[in-house]
Amino acid sequence: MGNLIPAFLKPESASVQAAKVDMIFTGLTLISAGIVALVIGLVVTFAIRFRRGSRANRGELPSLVSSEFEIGWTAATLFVFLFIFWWATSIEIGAYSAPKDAMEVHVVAKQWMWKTQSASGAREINELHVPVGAPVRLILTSQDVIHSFYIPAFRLKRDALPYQQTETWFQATKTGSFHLLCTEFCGTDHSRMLGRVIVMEPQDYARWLSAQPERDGLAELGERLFTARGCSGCHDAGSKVHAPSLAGIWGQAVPLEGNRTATVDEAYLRDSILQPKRDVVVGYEPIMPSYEGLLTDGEIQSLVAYIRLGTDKLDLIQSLSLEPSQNICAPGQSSASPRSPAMVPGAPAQTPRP
Amino acid sequence: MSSGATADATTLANPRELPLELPASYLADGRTLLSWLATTDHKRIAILYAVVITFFFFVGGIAATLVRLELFTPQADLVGSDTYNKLFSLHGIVMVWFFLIPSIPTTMGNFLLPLMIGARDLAFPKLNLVSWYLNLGGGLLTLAAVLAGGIDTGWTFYVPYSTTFSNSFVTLAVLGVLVSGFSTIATGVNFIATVHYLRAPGMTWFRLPLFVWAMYTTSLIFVLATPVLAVTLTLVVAERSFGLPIFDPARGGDPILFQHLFWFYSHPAVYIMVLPAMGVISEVITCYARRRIFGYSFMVYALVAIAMIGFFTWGHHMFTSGMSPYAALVFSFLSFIVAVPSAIKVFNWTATLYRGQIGFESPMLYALGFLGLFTVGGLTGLFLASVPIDVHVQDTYFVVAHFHYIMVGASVSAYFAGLHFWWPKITGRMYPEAWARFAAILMFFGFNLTFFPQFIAGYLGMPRRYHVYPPEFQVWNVLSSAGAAVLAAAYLMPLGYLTWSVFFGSRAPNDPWNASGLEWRTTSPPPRQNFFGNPEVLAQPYNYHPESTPPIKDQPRVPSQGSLT
Amino acid sequence: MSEQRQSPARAIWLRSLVVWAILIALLGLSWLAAYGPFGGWTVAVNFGIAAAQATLVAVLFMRLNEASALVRLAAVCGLFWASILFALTLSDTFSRLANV
Amino acid sequence: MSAVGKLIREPWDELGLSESKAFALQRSGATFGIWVFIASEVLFFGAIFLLYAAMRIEHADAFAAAARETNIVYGTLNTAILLTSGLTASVASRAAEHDGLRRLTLWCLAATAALGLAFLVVKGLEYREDIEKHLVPGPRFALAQAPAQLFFGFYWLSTGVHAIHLSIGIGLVGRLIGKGLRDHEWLVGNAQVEIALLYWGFVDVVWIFLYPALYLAGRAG
Repeated sequence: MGNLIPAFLKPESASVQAAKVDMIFTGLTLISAGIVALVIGLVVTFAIRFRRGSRANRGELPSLVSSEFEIGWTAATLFVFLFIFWWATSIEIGAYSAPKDAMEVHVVAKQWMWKTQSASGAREINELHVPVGAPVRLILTSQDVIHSFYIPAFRLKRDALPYQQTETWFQATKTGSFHLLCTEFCGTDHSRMLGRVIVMEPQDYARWLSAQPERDGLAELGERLFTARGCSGCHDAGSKVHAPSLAGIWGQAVPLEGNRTATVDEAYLRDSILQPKRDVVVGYEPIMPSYEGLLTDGEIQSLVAYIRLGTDKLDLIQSLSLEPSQNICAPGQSSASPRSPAMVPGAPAQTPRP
Repeated sequence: MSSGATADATTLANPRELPLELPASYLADGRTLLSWLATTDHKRIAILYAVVITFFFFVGGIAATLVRLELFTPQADLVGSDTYNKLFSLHGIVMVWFFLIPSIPTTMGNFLLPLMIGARDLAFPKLNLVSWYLNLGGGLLTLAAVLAGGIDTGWTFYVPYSTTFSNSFVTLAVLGVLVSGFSTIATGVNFIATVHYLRAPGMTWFRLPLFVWAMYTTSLIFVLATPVLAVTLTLVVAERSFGLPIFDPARGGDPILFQHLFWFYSHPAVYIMVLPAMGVISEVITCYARRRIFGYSFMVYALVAIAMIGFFTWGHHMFTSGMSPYAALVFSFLSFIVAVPSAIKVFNWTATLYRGQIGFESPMLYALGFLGLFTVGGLTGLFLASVPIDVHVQDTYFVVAHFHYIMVGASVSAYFAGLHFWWPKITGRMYPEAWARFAAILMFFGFNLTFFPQFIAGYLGMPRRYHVYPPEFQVWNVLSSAGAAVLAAAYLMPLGYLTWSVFFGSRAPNDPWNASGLEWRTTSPPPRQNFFGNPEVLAQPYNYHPESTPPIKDQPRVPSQGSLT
Repeated sequence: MSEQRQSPARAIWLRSLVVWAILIALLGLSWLAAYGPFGGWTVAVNFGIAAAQATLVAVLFMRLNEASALVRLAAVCGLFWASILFALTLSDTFSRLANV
Repeated sequence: MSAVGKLIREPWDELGLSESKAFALQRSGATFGIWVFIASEVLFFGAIFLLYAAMRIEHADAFAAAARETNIVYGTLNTAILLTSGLTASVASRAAEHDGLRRLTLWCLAATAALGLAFLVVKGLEYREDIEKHLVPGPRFALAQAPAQLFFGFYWLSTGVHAIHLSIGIGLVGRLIGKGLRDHEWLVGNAQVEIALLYWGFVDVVWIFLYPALYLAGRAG
């Protein structure tokens, strides 16, 4: 049925959902065209035949044309409309929940850019690389106003709400580069909040992925700990406490008391956490308490991984860690109540807890 | 008075008898500015409204022209992004609240409702004047916001953009809309009480012209939907100006709640715009087809059903917003249901033409144009009611095209149909028919050229409210902008020839179209008291068939024309 | 004032005072109920009492009992449309919450 | 022109009816008009209460904690004041229909307006206390839970909107008193008395629902 519409009137169709939407769109267009042709045809016919002064019969209406007629076309339109509703809804329900094995991608919108992060760790701005044929589940949120994540070629759109999460999913069927647009008005550069979704063959995607900076999930955990255990209270850039910023210090040589220097590596960081008063950087007071016994080895590793990555690189994750109470659009963090599998997005993202 | 023709009480008096000892027309009833600004005459208030909404129509039109000019090319070349955002916001706010919503009800409704039911005035004439001042005040506040620097939220005022992030004059504009909302509620109360209490003897509910039914159902929406808008806007002001968090997501507020409240008003607001249009079209089509309306009672039920069910469907504006999927399906279902009565109306208008004596005067051309455009607009509504399609085209030019087909294609066409149809009654002058026909035809083609390409651009994925856009959409935008130029010319023409006719048009007889309604049974223009004597209604409306009884027991002798001096 | 003039005043006061006494009693009850051991039902009890008070005020103080059918219809219309607003909006809120 | 005749306004005076019939019809039309307006107001406050319901469902704990901070004594006192004003308003509205009860009508109108003012005074005292307790949403807000600020956003908004309505009511009743004092026959059977007092009754009803919403939540336990 999709072939009935000439190519230049059809947007590129590159996902499983797109084909279904196009089918019902075409069907509905045909039905509508039929109804429009019927109405306009009748109006034109009557207008010509019963124009003032023509010789057509103007007598009483035949007895058939009465309230039976009204009831007839009421029932007919109701039937047609309900049929369309059923058709559209069955497609919608069938496609609502993402497959269980879907690849997970977090999307954070802000004025006026898209930041994406896939479960494999790849982080991008205004771009999203995905393998063809694999279902991809998107978990969206926003850092400021409402945005809407729109990929026309996938017939996919979902608003990104501040402090809430929304979900949707797609499965690309074609490789190539596709528009990513913002469709909820979000301020000055709304129309420049554009991006690309690049669909690749799985092997190309694997190659692309391996070229990305390494991610093992430790750093993400470390970032949470960094906030949860109070490190950020002093070491954040905006903090009132006089403590060194840790952004970008990995591998640097830092000056210590007594004209010594130390290279920031795993051992130094570990010492600084457990015995902070030992090697204090010049210009800072030894005010940091020891975390001896308060952090496990694994947690220290995570913190080190986070600092190694750079504490300024990961605000993406921070923006995703919301209070559950503020989060009613989102699937919960844990202990989700049972849902109807037909209607609701798949199981929620289990975020590792410290 | 010596003419022999006056023996029959129901015929018109001889034109030469004009200086009868009868009241002057409402236009001649006082000539000072104060006699207009302090009037309680529904007809004069209608004129006051007409002046204000015509002004705002062209304000909104200029904004639209600039928007279309900017979109001629994909790049930004005429205005900056912030200016562009302010232009489309201005266009939306002004056109929705200061043109479309008051358009037919406050002008033709105000003028004709008492005339059509045989009343002397609305039930609360002072309140009617207060409504006009509120409407004007709201308009001036909004205009002040524009002159102060503009507002850039779009007409939807979505939070948290409008409350926290926008740096424009949101509060002022929102207050303007709020004040005009009170005006709308007052008008609604007035119309409802008038229809209930001031119908002439014999004017039963099922003898009311469909225009009156349309005004009545519109008023129901005025009264029951507008307060929710008032709350929504109050909350925006409270949050923006007084820091009272209601929707602030940082403190747990829920922006989707704002959308629920906003659309609880703004979806029925669409029916506020289109129900009066349906009323006008019913009057015009019957008159120029010389035919009783097909299925009168079904037409009434359809109006009531649209007004009722129209309240249940607002959620289809929010399918992609993160609303619960269960609620989305319920709203989708209800949206399909509300399309049924609209379809019935289209079929009934079409069937009214059958076996008629169809003439093609300019009001009828507008009305036939309405039929086509409303059908297209209504059917594309079904696309938007289907969740999967809506997910694709929501907030694209497809939606823009759809609602312009309803609001401009249908409502504005009907506005012009009604304006031309009742122009002789309102002003006592005839307009140049050839010009009027030319404008009607030009408007129809200009409209389709402007908005049909937007359906395609939208389906191809062009989002709305875009200042710059990907170049592959340019061809559709060029077509659309070209159409807008035609449309602008077509809208300017009535301004010209109707103004001309006020001064130079030939004098209008009382019933130039040989129409059947009660409003034609008095002079053109009518006197302050509307009628000569007390009208009494004897039959159904749309009495265009030779075999039926005369509908109205006529009054004493009516002068053949009102006094314009 | 004469006897005849007094009696309508007394009738007016008597009826209204009875209603007022019930209203004040309900107010006290509602206050107490707020501290009572009803658990989740406290909300229902409090708003139930409020609804009863509102009904009394609307019917007896605002004289819906004497009003024409048309006026009652207007009052019912307000409630009906408000209930639509509540039902459809809360259906969304609840089903979103249920998915958390 | 008779006393009744003076009160008939356009267009009710041109219906070709007798004076008393036209007056009754005008009154009935006015009563219907104000009820249509009240229906509109039901939607207005309905939307406000809907917000409350939705936000309370989403943040039950924070709302309970926040509602405990309101002053229940002031709240209950104000409810009692308004219920009593409802009594005087109702008596005034009925008494205004009797020729001989002008003094009673005037006294009851005065009592209604006075109780309305008393409500505003108590409300003012309560506002002062709330401000001292840092219950105004913002950076210095007293409670830790963020959604508690939503409750107080609602509190200030709803009580503010209600106070505006009540002030309009006091103005209307004050106008009736002024007109009634000047013109002895003006009050009798006048639709404006009934309209003002029906509006008053509605403002009463709004507060009846605000009371449990603002003051009674979260008190137990």
